[in-house]
Amino acid sequence: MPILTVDMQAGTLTAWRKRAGDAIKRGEIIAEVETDKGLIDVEVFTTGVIESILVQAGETVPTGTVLAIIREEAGAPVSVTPSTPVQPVPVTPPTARPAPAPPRLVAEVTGRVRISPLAKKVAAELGVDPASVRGTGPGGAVTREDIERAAATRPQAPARPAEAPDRQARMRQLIGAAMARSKREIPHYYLGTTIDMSQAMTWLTEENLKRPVPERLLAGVLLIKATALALREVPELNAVWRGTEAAPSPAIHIGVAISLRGGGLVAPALHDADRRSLGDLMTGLRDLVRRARSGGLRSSELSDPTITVTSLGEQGVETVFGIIYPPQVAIVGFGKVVERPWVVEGRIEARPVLAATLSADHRVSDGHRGGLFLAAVDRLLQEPERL
Amino acid sequence: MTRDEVRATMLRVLGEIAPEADLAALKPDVAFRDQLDLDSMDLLNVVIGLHAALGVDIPEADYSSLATPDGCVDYLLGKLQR
Amino acid sequence: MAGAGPAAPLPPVPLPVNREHALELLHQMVLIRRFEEKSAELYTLGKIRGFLHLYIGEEAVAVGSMQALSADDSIVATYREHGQALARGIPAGSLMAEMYGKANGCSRGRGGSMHFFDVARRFYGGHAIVGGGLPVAVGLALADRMQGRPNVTACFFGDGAVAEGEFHESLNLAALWRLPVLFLCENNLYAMGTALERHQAQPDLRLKAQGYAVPSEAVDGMDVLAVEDATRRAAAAVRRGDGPFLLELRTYRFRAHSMADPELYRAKEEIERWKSRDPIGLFTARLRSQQLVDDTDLGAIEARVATQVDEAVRFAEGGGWEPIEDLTRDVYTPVQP
Amino acid sequence: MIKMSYREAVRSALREALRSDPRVFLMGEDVGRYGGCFKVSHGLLEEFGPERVRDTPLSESTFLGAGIGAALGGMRPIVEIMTVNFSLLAMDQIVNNAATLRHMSGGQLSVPLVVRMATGGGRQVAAQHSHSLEGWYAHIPGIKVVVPATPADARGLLLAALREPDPVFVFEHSALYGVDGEVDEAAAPEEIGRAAVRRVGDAVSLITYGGCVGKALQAADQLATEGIAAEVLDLRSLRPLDTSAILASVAKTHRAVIVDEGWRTCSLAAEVSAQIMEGAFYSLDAPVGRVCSAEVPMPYARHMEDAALPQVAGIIGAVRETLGSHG
Repeated sequence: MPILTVDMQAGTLTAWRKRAGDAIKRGEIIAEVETDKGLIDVEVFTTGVIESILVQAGETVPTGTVLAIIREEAGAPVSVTPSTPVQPVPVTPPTARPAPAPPRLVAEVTGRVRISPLAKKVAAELGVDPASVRGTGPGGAVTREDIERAAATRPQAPARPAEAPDRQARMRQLIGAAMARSKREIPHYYLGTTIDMSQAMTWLTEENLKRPVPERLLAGVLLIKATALALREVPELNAVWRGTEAAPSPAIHIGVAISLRGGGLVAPALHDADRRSLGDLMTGLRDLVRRARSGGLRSSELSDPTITVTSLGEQGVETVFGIIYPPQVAIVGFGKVVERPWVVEGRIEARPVLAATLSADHRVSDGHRGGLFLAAVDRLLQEPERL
Repeated sequence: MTRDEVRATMLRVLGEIAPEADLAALKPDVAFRDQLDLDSMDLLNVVIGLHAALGVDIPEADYSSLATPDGCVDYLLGKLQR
Repeated sequence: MAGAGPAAPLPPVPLPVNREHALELLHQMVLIRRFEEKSAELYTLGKIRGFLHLYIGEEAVAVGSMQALSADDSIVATYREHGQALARGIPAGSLMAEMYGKANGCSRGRGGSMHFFDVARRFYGGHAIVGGGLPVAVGLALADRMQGRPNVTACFFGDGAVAEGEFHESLNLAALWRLPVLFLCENNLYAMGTALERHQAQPDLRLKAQGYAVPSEAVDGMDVLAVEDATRRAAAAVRRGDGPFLLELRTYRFRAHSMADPELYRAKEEIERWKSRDPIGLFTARLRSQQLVDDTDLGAIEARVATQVDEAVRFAEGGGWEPIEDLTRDVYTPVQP
Repeated sequence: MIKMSYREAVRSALREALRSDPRVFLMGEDVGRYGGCFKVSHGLLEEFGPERVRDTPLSESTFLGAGIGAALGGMRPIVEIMTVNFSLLAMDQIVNNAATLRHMSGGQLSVPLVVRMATGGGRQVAAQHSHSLEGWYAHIPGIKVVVPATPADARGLLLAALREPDPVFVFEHSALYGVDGEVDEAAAPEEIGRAAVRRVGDAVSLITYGGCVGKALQAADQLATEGIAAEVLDLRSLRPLDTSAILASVAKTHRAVIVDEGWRTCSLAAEVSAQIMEGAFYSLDAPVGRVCSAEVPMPYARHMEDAALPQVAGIIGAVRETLGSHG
């Protein structure tokens, strides 16, 4: 099927002017085709005899389709077609890459923060000093998200009595804004399960006996490591929301919720929690708590967590359903370890148990995957020695 | 070491952990947890602090005897005399 | 005279010609014919894209008129320019490569079938805006005249262009300033799909020149010798400084306006009638009757042309693509450091 | 340095070019015997003769096309199109030939052509004679566009245009011909593509060209009395635009008002505003302001024409708005 008009993709063969067996000469009209511009005669460019007609009148075929087979006459001046195979391969120029864009002049921003007008407005509203925020926008410019993240996780300097009250109100306001936005934008779903902690607690006691005092472990470290290893099995919970979809994070940084003296909360990251030993995690955790409470946290530690673990057991709370910290997509809660009746092979026993919960972003994962995650945490805590 | 020296050491360690706490008003016979906002991490740090300051080993099992300021000083004195 | 049909056919004028010149004229016409047939084939294979306007049937006009022009004369043509470009001596390979869009094309692949340029041969382009080339031709002639050069600027245009204001403005300005412009109107009776009588109140086009006191003559565009003779006489007058001259070359295109034209506007019989005066057929018959050529000569010409066309296609197939990095090259002249 | 009018400055450049280069010739309607409809080429016919100062028939498309052809043929023509309003008749030759031939011929052809036109309104000559369309020309790759606002630039930019190997279009605002200014007749030709700061300031950048430079300076004077130091940047060329000068000024003042006699929609001012947004986004403390002609065919009645054209008051209002929205 020849290309007969500028942008012809296909044609309808309306009539044959020749039949199989007919002799044809270069330049003769061999058929008629209906194109977007109307009926056009089809010229043949070889001299010979038609062996077979492959496409019947009335059929519509794309350009380049073989319509008939022609046996070229031996003596005839072979129409010196270039090395084109029967199947015409349109000579396509190299894939059209966009031309290199002309270099765009950009004014040097000196003596002022590189910040978008919107971010400047939101910073004013949330009382964040843009100069203190690391920008993730173009050219390192500070964006609205940067301001909001900074606002939500800004470290609470130790409450100096003088400005404690308004610092408290400011803190409340910032956390409120982040939590409101989280509730507004993130469709949370909640799952809970009860985990038998007897294996873990027994192992912990024996382990601490072997360890010198400074290297002693807390139960929280076991919960963090179990969470980290379980995330390897359900990675979509360990991700960051990018506005339209979640980007799973290659690394597992567990944000540990640390309450601050006199109210307020921060959740700095324990980096690569899945790859660190319990002892190393413990040292990391103690350092984070100490610096959180003395106002020495780095802003990167605050913006790095890929998921958060909150544990309110200390305060006597049995079950806590957390609110996800944007841009994370899940938060794991651990309640108090309490003695509870537990059925073991039909008998009732007293067992130390705790309530583990998961709040997760339904845009990213669903209950089924959340359930798998909690089951993995439970399983991992039954073999504490392997954490 | 005298009782007062042990008590002073204890208060110093507590002060590092909870700088904002009003240690002067500490009631000797009321549990730390009920007077100060300390969690398990704080208590661990107190134990580590005392261990470093006084060189005494404090097994987890003995934590209950450290619950109140006086109980803690008595326990530490007992450890030191042995 | 109002509403007269196409002007009365012109009496054939037996003109003498020597054998060597006859063979050269015939070879050039056959080259154009086969080159155009190959172009049509390559278009159906998708190798040539966009618009393609074939010159088949009008070969005598390009070949005949080009004989009267020197290497220093300038040519301005239209989008149906393959005949003029080949007759002017631009290598068939660089024209084919241009239609492939290749960088070894005569315009680096930038112009395609409608925009051939070869400044060494003073071929100032195919112009695709109907009538757009006429003012440029007037300017080229003005430059020659102001620099004392005895050159002629030959400006080809179709019967459609006479409806454009620039035709009238150009004739007037050239006549007013006595500029050496040779206006060559290829009247093939159709402005795309509109027959001459349906777009000109006065279809006898040569008469239009009288409005600007420009001498003009109608020529049988199917007779290569008649075209050559008329162009030589007109070019001589222009070169003498008598001012512009207009030739109306009456011809006919045997193929559609362009590759995408179903030709609903003209009858098959009319096409066949004009094919009976095929410029190659007419000339070959005359040469045979004067025993100036025989079958071996014709066979030799066909074979030589077949090789030329085949080499042209090979040259185009072998050409490379212009690098995309060169997209903005030549928008402006690079600043000499 | 001597004081002369804008018109005399252009004539001085024309005379200098005609004397120094035999390839140069002037072509246009009434440029010879009549001395030019704005009296620019007065006296040149007597000095250089009819071959080099050519009155043309009213055939803008053809005598501009002839200018292109003569340039291809080795001449350096200066084509005068009386006003930008009549250049619409020659747009095909300008866009499809002058701007295109070099690129489309793969670099073979060069079109060293200068085209001069009067532009702008304000003389009560109504809609068909009052257009300001230089912005259209600034859209076309392959040509350059200069807009001299002072007698010195009228001479300097014309001589610079005559050294360019590609087509250059010179727009002379019709209200400027009678304006006087200092001109150094020995000065070297200006550089095309360089803007000029006509008044230094730090509060806002008034970016303008041609006929509006005077109005911007008057606005700046008035603003100065209120302690607002407005910087006035004369673009001098619309293609190429001196983007670095624009961005440097805005990076300093953090505010910009563009004054352009063209109609606001798709105007030259729109392009300058887009470049500021792209290049100085993080330096802006307020949206870019634009003061352009009202989108209306220019009315004849004086009070109506004045209302349509950009005026000093409008410029001051726009500056206040950029400062106001700072609060």
